[in-house]
Amino acid sequence: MPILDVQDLACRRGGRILFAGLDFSLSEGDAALALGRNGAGKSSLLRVLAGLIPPFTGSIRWNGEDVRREPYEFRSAMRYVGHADGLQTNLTVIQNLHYWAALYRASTSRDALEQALAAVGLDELADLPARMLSAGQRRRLALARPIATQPGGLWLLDEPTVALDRPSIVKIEAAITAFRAGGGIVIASTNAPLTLPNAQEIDVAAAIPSPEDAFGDAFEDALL
Amino acid sequence: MPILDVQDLACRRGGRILFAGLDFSLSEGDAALALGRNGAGKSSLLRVLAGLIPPFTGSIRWNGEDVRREPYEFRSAMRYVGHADGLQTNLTVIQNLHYWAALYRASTSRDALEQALAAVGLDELADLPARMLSAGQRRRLALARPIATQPGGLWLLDEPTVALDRPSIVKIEAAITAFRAGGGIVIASTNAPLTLPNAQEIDVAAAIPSPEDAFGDAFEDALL
Amino acid sequence: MASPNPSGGFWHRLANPARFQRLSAWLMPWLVLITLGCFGAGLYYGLYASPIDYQQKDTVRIMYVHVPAAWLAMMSYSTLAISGFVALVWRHPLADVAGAATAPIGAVFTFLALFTGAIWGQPTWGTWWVWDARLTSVLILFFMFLGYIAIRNAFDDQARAGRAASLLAIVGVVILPIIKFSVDWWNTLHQPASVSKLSGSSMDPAMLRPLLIMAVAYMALFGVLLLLRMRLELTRRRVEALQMARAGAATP
Amino acid sequence: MTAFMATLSRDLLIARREGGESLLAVIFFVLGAMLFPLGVGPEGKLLALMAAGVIWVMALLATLLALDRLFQADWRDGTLELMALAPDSLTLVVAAKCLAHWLVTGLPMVIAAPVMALLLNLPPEGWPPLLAALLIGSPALSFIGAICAALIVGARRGGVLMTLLALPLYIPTLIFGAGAVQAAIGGFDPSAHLAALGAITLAAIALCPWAAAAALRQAME
Amino acid sequence: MTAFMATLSRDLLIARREGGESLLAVIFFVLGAMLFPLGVGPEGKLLALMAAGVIWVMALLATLLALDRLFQADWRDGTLELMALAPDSLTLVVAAKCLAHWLVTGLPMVIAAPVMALLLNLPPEGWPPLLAALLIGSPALSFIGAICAALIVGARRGGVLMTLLALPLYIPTLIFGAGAVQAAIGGFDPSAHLAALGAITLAAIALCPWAAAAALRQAME
Ligand code: HEM
Ligand SMILES: Nc1ncnc2c1ncn2[C@@H]1O[C@H](COP(=O)(O)OP(=O)(O)OP(=O)(O)O)[C@@H](O)[C@H]1O
Ligand SMILES: Nc1ncnc2c1ncn2[C@@H]1O[C@H](COP(=O)(O)OP(=O)(O)OP(=O)(O)O)[C@@H](O)[C@H]1O
Ligand SMILES: [Mg+2]
Ligand SMILES: [Mg+2]
Repeated sequence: MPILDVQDLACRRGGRILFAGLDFSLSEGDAALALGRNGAGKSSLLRVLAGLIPPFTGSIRWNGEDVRREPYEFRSAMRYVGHADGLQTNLTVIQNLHYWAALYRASTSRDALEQALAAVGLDELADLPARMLSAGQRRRLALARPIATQPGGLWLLDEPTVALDRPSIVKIEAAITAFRAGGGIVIASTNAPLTLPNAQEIDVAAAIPSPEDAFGDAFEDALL
Repeated sequence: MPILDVQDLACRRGGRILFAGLDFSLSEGDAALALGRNGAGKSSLLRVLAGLIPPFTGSIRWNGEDVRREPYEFRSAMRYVGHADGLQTNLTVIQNLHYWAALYRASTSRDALEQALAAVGLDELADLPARMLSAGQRRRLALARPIATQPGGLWLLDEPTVALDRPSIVKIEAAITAFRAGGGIVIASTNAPLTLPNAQEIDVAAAIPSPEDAFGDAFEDALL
Repeated sequence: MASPNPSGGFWHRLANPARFQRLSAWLMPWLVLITLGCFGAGLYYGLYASPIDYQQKDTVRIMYVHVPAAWLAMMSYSTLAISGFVALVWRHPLADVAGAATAPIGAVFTFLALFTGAIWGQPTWGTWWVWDARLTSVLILFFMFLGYIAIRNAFDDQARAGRAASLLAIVGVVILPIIKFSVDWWNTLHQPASVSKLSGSSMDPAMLRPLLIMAVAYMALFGVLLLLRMRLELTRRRVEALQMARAGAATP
Repeated sequence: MTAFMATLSRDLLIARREGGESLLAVIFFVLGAMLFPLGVGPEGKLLALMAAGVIWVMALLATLLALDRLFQADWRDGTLELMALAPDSLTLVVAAKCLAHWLVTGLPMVIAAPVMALLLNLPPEGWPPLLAALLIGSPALSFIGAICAALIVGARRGGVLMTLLALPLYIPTLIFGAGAVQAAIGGFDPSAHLAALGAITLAAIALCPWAAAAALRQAME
Repeated sequence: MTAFMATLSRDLLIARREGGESLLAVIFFVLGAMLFPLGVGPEGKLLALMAAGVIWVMALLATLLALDRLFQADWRDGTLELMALAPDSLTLVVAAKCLAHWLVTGLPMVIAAPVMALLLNLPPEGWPPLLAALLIGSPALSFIGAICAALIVGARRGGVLMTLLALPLYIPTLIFGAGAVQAAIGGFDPSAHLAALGAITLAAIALCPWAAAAALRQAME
């Protein structure tokens, strides 16, 4: 039985249907890659799945429950890493991670946090203010967030490897593999190199409807 | 005789020497690629060359003149495209380009501007507000700036192809080739794919000095 | 490879932090001695062995705390502006450090002048505060110190903060003559009579002597605090730079 | 409550890390009040009549200036999304942020109020009601302002827009706050005014975090 | 001069595109002044005494609020770098931006001043000097404020910091501006005050763009 089940999903932004009729379902250990050219709607898809944007049509079910009706269980299981890293630059690396762990009701012990930092290769920089990190290091700290706070469930990663150099990408891929081995589900969007073995591909561009399909009878409505 | 002549260039930022002892010179039609890992100082090198950051040591000569002493001629010839695109999102695509052309004393005729837009594949979007552009389209508009305003001289392009998809990259490469054929000089930094035939490679990372070399006697000074 | 050290010269050799640290370490005990000695003498003469004013009684003794504080407040701002100028024009690293170190000291002296002035105002004028041109201008000076401190803290990038603060200090100098002439522009209701009466050569030498001793004491105290804070700031920057280098050097 | 406590301590930690930045609002509070004697003239009597009103208006404006960025930074760097997606309700997080904001700007303003009273020549009988009114009323300023701060998240010109939205909402607080002081100076009992202020603050604490959280969810769509 | 004209027309075009946003400052100007009758009480005589001072203080604050973003947006999106690297001097570009700012905020404020005078019960003999003083003095506010706006480019907390830096520099303008009105009301000739204001404005126009350009170059390093 699939854990995450998406049916007939459509998204409208800025008065335009980005994609419509998207169906897919994922079971424990599965992964999916959202593909499509710039502006196709990959980020929008992840934000809809996370619950930041309400879907235009369609449903998202987690363990059979509609996530908009029963958000608590879904939110406890889901971790989203967006374009923005979400760092407070005046706090140290570990203070940032500490806050996230507290917010997501995970263990805030120094050990647990340092383990997550080690997984992304930041353990040596734990006590530096985040403002001193380079772009790639910041991205890795953002990726330490799901690692530190997630017992299992769903990761939504928007361009996780942007700004990363090769060795860091390998580290992140290893963390994802470990997470999937523990039953986790991963959905990532990417233009940059990222290898997810056996990943289902969601072609967001293909789901862009032709104007008639997109708007249909609701042409006038959809333009509003 | 080289048009651009860089001698013993060093850059210090945030209390750290990023690179030192950089020498290179470029003649008409030449190109150079700045290489190095994240945080090596590629962007900093381009900013120093553009004149946004004063060099810590060393000299930059344009047609034999020190660019810091005689900035006017150099600025008239040089075009810089940084990380930031420099778009005013409330103006249309062509209004943005119009302002730049006026600022850089180039032709502001609609024809000239549309030609530059065509070179980056944005001619159809000329009258769209820039806020409606996707990340890749914004980048292309930024790259239309040197094309629209440049009679010949020097382009400094910081990661020109970031966020671009394949067809756009080809367009930009064609524009660069045409510029070089007309005697222009191009210096680009990049992590993403970009092919510049016969480009000299500047390895910024290699020019990172060891701490003793970097600081030498002036260790204490350099820390400030 | 040429040394990244820009060309030397006396001032630049002084500006070498290591040399500065040595020099200041040598200077410090002397300054502390002068401070303690002058404060002891000044306070003895000022609070005990000087005549009382026939009008103000003992409250006149506030003068020995108040007037040097006001002088030092203005001197601190000059220091701030000069170090800002040197830091911007010649890019002297130590000048920037000096500015950063001076500002809080200046703010404290200015506050002291305001505070003691207010305490003095209560018995003499019957009010803690009046909107007299001189009082107002000192209050503005206080806010200018705060502005300098605030802009130094407002940036993530230290060097940028230093440049902005230096420029602010220089722009602020424009206001010093304005403050001076505001007395003429702004016809004040409460011109403090006691100030003009006591000022200048008309002052009793028995009061002038402790006042001057106290002024020297304040100046030496300023020196001690400045050197201390500069050393502190240098150390802080060194730590920051080493941290920065570590962040830059950390490879995955 | 974990989210509440975690956010509260985080925001206080950030305020400490940023040094005196949160004190800027207090400085503005005092500096702004200084402008009035310069503009109106230094007459003590006139100042005394204006004092209560000026102090309260400056408290309003100072709170607004500091509130401007209450959510802006968290929104820009993406933290707000993380807060919204946390299992606990966003309302709790918002309440924690409002409380932290009051602790670092509202409370120092109450403490600085005697300086203002001194500078503006407020009569002695006005002092206790001024302090009481500011202590009771300033949380309402932070909490009500949070709604507006949430509404302007992502707007191009935050500061001015914020002021425009919030000032009308602040008017009851202003009237009762300044009214308490004026009453006391005029020889009346200020307790009715203070009670009204208390009611406003309680209502603001109960309702505003919820409304602000709703506004923030809109901002992230 | 191309750079000057191009920047001026660009900034005015943007202001038009952004719709009423530039008018927010004027609305704040009026709205803020409206708070005083609420805080101080509605007595006509007291208001008349305060009016000149309050109007000028609000003009200061409104200018500051709008100035906050004078360079911030151009800096954030990279336009400022392009301006600095253009062949023409950055000083010209900055002067054009200041002028555009004054045209969209200062000038409307002068036009709105009669409304304020009415609301605050300013005596009739104060009206002409009020308008004259605002017309002569408000460019100084835009140009002096531009230095501070340039200094805080990239700072973590623009708005409040800006106020702290600029208000001390605004004090002479405030004193002469309000002084002109007070003099006229008191039966004196305000022309000395107006002449001083004019001198301040001329000096500001001559020096400030240069200082602001220097500050901006620092910001981009
Ligand atoms: C908060 C209130 C006050 C402030 C801000 C203040 C400020 C100053 C300043 C800046 C000076 C140095 C002037 C100069 O050297 O040019 C000064 C000097 C002086 N002040 Fe005050 N003052 C205050 C209150 C008072 C009061 C209440 C008195 C006495 C009644 C007083 C008596 C003096 C005297 C005697 C001098 C020395 C005069 C001279 O050197 O010419 N001050 N004060
Ligand atoms: N806040 C918004 N309001 C309206 N339209 C938006 C908004 N954000 C994005 N869009 C539009 O939605 C479309 C899809 O954007 P999205 O960010 O999802 O693309 P993407 O596939 O992630 O592209 P990229 O490869 O650049 O990340 C774009 O065409 C964009 O113009
Ligand atoms: N404004 C600044 N102040 C101080 N240090 C800075 C500043 N900007 C960048 N740095 C530091 O300078 C170093 C080089 O930065 P730069 O942006 O030049 O790198 P880069 O080679 O372009 O990297 P990337 O591949 O990420 O673009 C980094 O380590 C960074 O920490
Ligand atoms: Mg995306
Ligand atoms: Mg770079």
